[in-house]
Amino acid sequence: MTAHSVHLPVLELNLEDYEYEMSDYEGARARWCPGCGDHSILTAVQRLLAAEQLAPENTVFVSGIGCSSRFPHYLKTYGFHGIHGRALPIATGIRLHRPDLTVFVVMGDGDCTSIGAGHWVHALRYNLDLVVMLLDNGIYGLTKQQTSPTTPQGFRSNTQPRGSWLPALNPLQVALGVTNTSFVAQTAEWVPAHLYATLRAARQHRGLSFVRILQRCPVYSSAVYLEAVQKPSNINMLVHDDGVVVHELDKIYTNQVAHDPHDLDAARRIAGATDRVNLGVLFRDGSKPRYEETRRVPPRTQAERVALIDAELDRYAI
Amino acid sequence: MTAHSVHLPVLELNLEDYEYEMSDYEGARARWCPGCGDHSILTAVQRLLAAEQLAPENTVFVSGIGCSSRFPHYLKTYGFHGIHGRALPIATGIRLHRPDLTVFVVMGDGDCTSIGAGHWVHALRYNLDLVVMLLDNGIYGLTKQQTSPTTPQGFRSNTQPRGSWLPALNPLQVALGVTNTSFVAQTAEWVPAHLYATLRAARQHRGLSFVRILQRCPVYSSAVYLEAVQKPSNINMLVHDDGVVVHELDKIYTNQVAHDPHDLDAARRIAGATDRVNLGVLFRDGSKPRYEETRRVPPRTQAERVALIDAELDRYAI
Amino acid sequence: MHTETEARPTGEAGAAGAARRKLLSVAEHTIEIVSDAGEGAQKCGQIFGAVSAKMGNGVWTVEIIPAEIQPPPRVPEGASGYRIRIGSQPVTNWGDATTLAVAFNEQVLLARHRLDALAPDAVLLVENKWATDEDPDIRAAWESAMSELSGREYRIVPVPMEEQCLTLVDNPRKGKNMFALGMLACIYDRDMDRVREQIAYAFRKKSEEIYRSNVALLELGYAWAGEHLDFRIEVEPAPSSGALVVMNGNEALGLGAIASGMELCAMYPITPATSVSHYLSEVFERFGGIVHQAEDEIAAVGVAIGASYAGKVAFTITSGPGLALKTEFLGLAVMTEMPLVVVNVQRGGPSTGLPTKVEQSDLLAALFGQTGDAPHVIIAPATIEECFHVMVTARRIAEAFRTVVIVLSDANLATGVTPFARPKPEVRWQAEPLDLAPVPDGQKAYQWDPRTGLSPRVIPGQPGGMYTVTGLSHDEGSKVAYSSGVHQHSSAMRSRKLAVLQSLLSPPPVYGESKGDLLVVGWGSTKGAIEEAVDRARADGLQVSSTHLRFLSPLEPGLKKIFKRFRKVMTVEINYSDEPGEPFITDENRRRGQLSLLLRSATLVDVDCWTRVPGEPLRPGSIVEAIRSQLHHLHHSPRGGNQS
Amino acid sequence: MHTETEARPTGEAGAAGAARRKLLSVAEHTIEIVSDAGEGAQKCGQIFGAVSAKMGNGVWTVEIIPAEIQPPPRVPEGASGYRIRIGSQPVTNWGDATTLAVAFNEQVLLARHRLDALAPDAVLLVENKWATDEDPDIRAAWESAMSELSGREYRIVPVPMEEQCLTLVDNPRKGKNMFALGMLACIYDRDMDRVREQIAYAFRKKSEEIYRSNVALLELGYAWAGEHLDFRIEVEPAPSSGALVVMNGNEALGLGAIASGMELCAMYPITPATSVSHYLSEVFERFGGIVHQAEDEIAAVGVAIGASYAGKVAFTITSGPGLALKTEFLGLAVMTEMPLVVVNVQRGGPSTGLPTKVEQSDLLAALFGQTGDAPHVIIAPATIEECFHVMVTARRIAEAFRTVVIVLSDANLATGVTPFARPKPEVRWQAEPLDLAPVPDGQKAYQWDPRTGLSPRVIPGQPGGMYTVTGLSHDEGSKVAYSSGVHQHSSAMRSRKLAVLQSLLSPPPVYGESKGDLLVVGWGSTKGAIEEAVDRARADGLQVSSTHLRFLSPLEPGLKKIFKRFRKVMTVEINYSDEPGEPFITDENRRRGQLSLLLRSATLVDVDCWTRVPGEPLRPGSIVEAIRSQLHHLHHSPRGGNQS
Ligand SMILES: Cc1ncc(C[n+]2csc(CCOP(=O)(O)OP(=O)(O)O)c2C)c(N)n1
Ligand SMILES: Cc1ncc(C[n+]2csc(CCOP(=O)(O)OP(=O)(O)O)c2C)c(N)n1
Ligand code: SF4
Ligand code: SF4
Ligand SMILES: [Mg+2]
Ligand SMILES: [Mg+2]
Repeated sequence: MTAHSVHLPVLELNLEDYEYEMSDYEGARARWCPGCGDHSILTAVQRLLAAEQLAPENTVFVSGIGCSSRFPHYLKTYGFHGIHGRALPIATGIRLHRPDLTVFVVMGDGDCTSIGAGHWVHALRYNLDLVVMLLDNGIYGLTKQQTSPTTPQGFRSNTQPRGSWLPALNPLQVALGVTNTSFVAQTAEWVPAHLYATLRAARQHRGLSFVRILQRCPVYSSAVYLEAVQKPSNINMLVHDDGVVVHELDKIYTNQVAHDPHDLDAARRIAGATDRVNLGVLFRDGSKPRYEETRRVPPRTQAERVALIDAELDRYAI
Repeated sequence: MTAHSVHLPVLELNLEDYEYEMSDYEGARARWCPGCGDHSILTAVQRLLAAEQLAPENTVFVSGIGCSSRFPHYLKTYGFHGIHGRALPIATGIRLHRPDLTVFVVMGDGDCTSIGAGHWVHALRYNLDLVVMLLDNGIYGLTKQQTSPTTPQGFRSNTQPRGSWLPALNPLQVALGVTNTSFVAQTAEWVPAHLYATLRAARQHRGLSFVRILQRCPVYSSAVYLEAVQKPSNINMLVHDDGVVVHELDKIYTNQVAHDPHDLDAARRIAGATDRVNLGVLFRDGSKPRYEETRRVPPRTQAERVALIDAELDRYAI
Repeated sequence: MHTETEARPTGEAGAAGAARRKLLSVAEHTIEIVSDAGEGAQKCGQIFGAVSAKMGNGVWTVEIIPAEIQPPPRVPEGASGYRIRIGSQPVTNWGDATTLAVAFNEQVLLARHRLDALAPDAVLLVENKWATDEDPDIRAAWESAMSELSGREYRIVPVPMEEQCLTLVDNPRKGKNMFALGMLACIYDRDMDRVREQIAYAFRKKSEEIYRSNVALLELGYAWAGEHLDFRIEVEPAPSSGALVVMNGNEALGLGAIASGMELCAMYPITPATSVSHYLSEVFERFGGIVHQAEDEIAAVGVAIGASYAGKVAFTITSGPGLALKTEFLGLAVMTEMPLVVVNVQRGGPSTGLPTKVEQSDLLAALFGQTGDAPHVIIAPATIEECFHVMVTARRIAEAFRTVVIVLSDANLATGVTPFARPKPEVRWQAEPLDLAPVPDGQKAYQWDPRTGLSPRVIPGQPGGMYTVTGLSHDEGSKVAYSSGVHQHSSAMRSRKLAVLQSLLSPPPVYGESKGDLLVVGWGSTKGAIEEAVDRARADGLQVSSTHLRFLSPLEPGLKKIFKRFRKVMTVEINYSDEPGEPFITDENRRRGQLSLLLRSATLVDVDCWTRVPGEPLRPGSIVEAIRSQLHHLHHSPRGGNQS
Repeated sequence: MHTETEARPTGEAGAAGAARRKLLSVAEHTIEIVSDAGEGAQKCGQIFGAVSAKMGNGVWTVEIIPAEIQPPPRVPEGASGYRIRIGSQPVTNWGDATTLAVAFNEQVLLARHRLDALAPDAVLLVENKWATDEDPDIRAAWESAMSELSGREYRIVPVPMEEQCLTLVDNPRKGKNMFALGMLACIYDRDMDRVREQIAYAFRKKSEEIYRSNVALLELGYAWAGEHLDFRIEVEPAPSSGALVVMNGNEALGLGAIASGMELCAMYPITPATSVSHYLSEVFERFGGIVHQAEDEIAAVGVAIGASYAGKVAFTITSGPGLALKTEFLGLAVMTEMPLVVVNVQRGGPSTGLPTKVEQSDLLAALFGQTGDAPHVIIAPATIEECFHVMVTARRIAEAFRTVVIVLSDANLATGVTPFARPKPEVRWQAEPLDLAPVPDGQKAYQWDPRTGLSPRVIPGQPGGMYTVTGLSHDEGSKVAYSSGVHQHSSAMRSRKLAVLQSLLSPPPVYGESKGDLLVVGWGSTKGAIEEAVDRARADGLQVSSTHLRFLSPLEPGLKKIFKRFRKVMTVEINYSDEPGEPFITDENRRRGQLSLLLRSATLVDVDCWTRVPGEPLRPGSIVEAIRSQLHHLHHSPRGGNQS
């Protein structure tokens, strides 16, 4: 492992022994509102980075635009705060060229499921090795409370003041409908232990891990997850050895549902459930082809390339 | 019903009695390749228009860009040959302003599932009253043989000459994964009777009817449907009173599978089947909210509007 | 700096004290209230602005918006508030700097100081509780802020706002703003009945009790100021000018859209355009219209095009990045001669840029962004009043010319609030109801008048008119062009329409003398500031005039003739240009302001530019300086003047 | 028109007849073979072109592409084929008109006639079987075509191609092209060994039998022509000029990309750009690169940006509508100073426009399309050879200047084929291998040199360099800018780089005398045609020169100085401009050619323009006419010349 902190002279650090702590990943002070669920997600991610001992310089967070997409600024890894809806193509480009980097993607619900919907469908299909987090607060936060595709039907916003016209789009079902999707999970930021365990499972999966994180926005959509937050009985914990099991939560979340993440049909049914909120790994299949691997080609040195081009020019010589 | 053919003097036609024939819908001579499956789809559509006695002037065909998207030019209705991937937003605008018009949408597989994927997901969700046809030849035709999302894995093209890298995207499963989808069917242009019956069912459904039409492109992807065309035994006919039943085909297509289109789980399983090609209505639910209806507002006359604006200005008066 | 350790009582008794008060009588004053987000400074400012307008002052208000949605308390980045410039004449812009500020803590005041928002001799009324806070960090922050502020000639007046409010309410965070309003009412001698009326209106959805508590706080502030402040400021009202309305530019755009008879606004949220759709979402349905929030900006413009095609001109509204996404569809709309109105409320760019800040840097993108030759119309309203009327004009031009009209507003107009003459809506401003009459025999889809390029429009539902719209090059019948010559001709027809529109326009009026040393040319929201600068410079004896363009495509006629009467012409714009004299910058490679680039090409006059991208509206005072420096060069350079 | 009812045998015996043959010795000739799609005319043309190049002729070939993928037989819209211009000197463009055509039916010939593709005195060898076809409709069509063709001075030679081929093969549709090739080989005296060699190469993947049958048909055609045609045409070879390669512009772009060391081409199919990616898809992996076909153009540029960010400059390739979709991402790339190469192979616009036809009308969109101020580099290769080298230059500039470079090619370069000097690839053309060395302490993400705006790049994997790229306005450390002044400064830094690049460029050379009456200015693919026109006009004694720009942003230096030495300056471009004298068009409102608009603004010289959008490359002859008419005005107008 190579590691280096900018504040210490390079040569005095014994790189092999250095162990990253959560604080090694701290970037600028997070500027989300007090009580914003994004804070808790940031903490879980920092914990994950430390647990996995990911070198900050080999880790990249890519995001779109939105409150959630400020994420990379608050970490001391490499970061790419992109444009609205387009985090996934950027991340694709990074992975295609640099499989040595660990890449995380952070998107808001508008970012991912509205303007970014096309890329989302196709990224699931490409199945690159990415951890993709959808920070779903059911609203447009940054632009101050407009309806998003995941806004619950009837919820009032500035653009639909008489309540959202349509049933909320279910991102889990969409993801499960895409051919070659390999990992779909749902967790909630107000259950930090579950959040962390789910992100860890996502990170350990090879392929694109899509994690929908239910996220509270106390400013613009506080009502959305109110019931689920207040009544643990409204939540089902999906448990399975191939999914996530967080025993410390057993006492609070007593609805435990065994679900084998290899069962796609069951995953789809669970995804569609409207009575309870299901947290856990809905689907996982490590055997799906990963585009970055199928596309990998042997690298060439500059000199090799010169020789090869010369040979190629022969084909056009007269 | 109002009707009018431009070649006849307006007043001599007894409009009430006039019956449209297929030829009343004929536009410019179709310029698809000989043997192109699009010809057969055009014929089925003309038959449908005549059967439904749709006045040409109140019917609009909207398309994107591609071989398939030339469709509107070959009909004598109103037509909007748009830009690549964007037929659905245009059609949405038309329906929102003019619910009196009957609107059909024609897209290619690249058009709908690649560049248009985001609009596709959202149009399914809006569930406007549209007949949406995906002319799926599993290839980019107009631009001369590039891989499309529905190209079978391993199929060679000009951009993936060593064969398509990923399993083909299954448009039926994607459509069935979208919340508020109300009608999903699959048919094939080389089974004209089934094609016609399916389009008719689509037309009769209120809400967005998504019909994937398997379409042969003898020039660039002739291999794709070869087996299904040659061996009727490779095809399952989904039959149900609420779906389509075409008795004249019973002898040829002997694999008849009863499927109730209200059963979403079954629809998803059928959509995912890889052993046989399933033709018929996979899913239908007429009770889903239709955006155009929830959004309808009482019209205002010019004078009413002037009075109302004046009142509104009072709110800002000082 | 002059800090009063304690506000001096203005006298033992009110009446006696009055004699010792300074009464400053001024033509204008600029007041701001700044606080942490959520402390109600904006409401206080709005009420003060509304009352001032009702009392006959010219008024221009702008919001002070923090960089985050809910910033932490007591940090400079959190400064939130309202700025109100009032005058004895109509006020057309936000002015130079604040002359009196009320601040709820010293940190937000510091933010304003650092942004150079405060006049050097401003009076600053600041909550004094922080000076003696129990938290030593806070006391230290206060001290350090005061020392930073001491570099200027400010007059700082510590005010025990919280202490006073606590005499009436338990939670002063919810009442301080009314106390501040009371102080301002006293200082500026506002009519208290009107203030109470306005409070009643502002809290009309709240309980009677809240109203009463607010009024009590108001009166407390009024009384406190009456007793403790030794100055009063008088800004005479402007002569009354008929019925007025007061609103911001985005509301004006929304109302204008309604008045134009359009019935569909298709949009995707983006700052600073979104508030137009917030307003419309609230009311549009009553007028038979709807706001459709599409899945993205591409879909939004596509929906608007579909609706326009179906017969009723629709519009889409966006800002920079959203305009970029609409590029391809705009090309289609031009090619198919689809009437369409596109509103772009400009913000700082490029890319995500400065999302809440003003800039005028989308002109060239709006004009040239589309690939191929895509002639279309661009209009920029110059005032908030024009934001209303431009929508009516835009819809009419779009329809009459079968063309795309892009309206370029900006964040300055969007959030500025000022009174203007109440519009008198007319039936003829609106689109005609759909006419589905049969199409005359043989009429083509694009029956171009070969002189004008104009053609009657056919819409679905019209018997006999069936044709297929296409973005492919096409002939009169909308048939795909295979033969050569069609493309040249149809291109000419689409382009010709701009020349025809130009022939209907008049040259822009010149503000000031019609000849002189310097002509300043502007467009969009800078009009007020430029004209104020011209007035000041002329008052100083400088031979400067200005002219302001509303039409950017086609350009208004007669420009070269106007320019030729001045020794020097210079645009003033809120966009980027290279500064002459900087390393590597030559006259040859200098990248100029966007309008100046266009004007140079169109007129071959050496149109210079003075442009800035400060993330705020231009200040008239800076423009005066620019004028002065330009004239200095002119008079002192050997080859002054460009008119060879 | 002169129709021969039967081709005259050139003599009783070959040898005797030879004496009576006309031998036309010319400096150049333009040959085309046209047929229904699928009849192999293109292969015939390609082989003829390749052999001619190998024999030392200058050669320029273009495809004749039908409007549909598989058009029905015998319709004008179906005309498919190949056009080869050969000369005794290097040939730089497609020329004016075809001087000898071989047509497999009279309908495709008619199509060419209607497009004005045939010289007035062209020799037309046309399959004669249709004249006597058993279908009366076909006979009638033949008659009517012949009568339409009779309006010109063509020499029509009916040839019994099918009849002849049937003596050797059963299906003449598959052999006629080789028969035609044989005729051409005879007429132009091509070295038959080379022709056979080339056939062997063309059919290398087919069986030996096919080769033999093709050669037999070739020889049959040769013999038939030898016996029946009374003319031969001689085009002397050009002096040999070292090692050559022959390819089209899209292949050259692809090869150039490889030579530049780039490893990722992210694209979405679109004509006429796609064939670059077809070529690369075939070979790129061997060079360590891949072509990624993204879900749309937005994703394609996003992937390229991600890859560039990750350390290796990547490129995306597209055409008009695709460029439009990339607009927003290009703004981000400029704002984040991401090295990126964007190739836009221009086609006719606006919108879907003329997808397969040439146009140069994306210049302004490429330059100004992005919202906000987004300075970046634009280079346009002028020849097919430059298509190769421009990719190397573009990659280097992108990297050295941390900037976006847009390469503007067009459909003329894309599909034209010509020999050029074989490039000698060098290691230094390629990007350096990734360097993941730790970032020096304290180095910022954008450590702008305040003079040049340049800064060293930091890429992921470099210890100590961690920062977050953002499209928000940011400071040197890539931190979001809250304070005023940062935006002005960072805008200046991004802009400055263009001035620095410009300081490294030389003024463009003038072709012809360095002063005179008229200077023609061009850019992109028109260079060959313009210079040929200049040569012709100068040969006629006209004082005309030309200059050609490769850099459109920044513009090359010294232009004004060059322009001032001519009485008149005029651009020649394949884009739309209003014609002076048309209704409503005035000097004031005239919409001009895209380069001329830029040059006028930059130089204040009255740069006129002559532009056309015919859906085909400009013909040198039309440019000569435009020059003549411009000079006519100059000499006959009272105030000739612009240089006041
Ligand atoms: C192209 C473009 N369109 C619109 C915007 C404005 N915008 C910024 S963030 C956002 C949506 C934010 O909602 P979401 O994605 O749910 O993220 P959140 O703020 O809720 O975390 C929008 C519409 C933009 N910056 N760019
Ligand atoms: C924005 C844009 N990108 C790309 C193209 C080029 N293009 C035209 S049709 C097409 C795809 C055609 O495939 P499909 O949608 O499957 O339709 P088909 O031709 O097979 O019917 C493409 C990529 C375009 N016209 N516009
Ligand atoms: S607005 Fe909502 S989502 Fe955004 S930072 Fe605040 S709480 Fe979080
Ligand atoms: S290329 Fe294929 S899809 Fe296109 S018209 Fe021909 S057969 Fe049909
Ligand atoms: Mg959100
Ligand atoms: Mg297809």
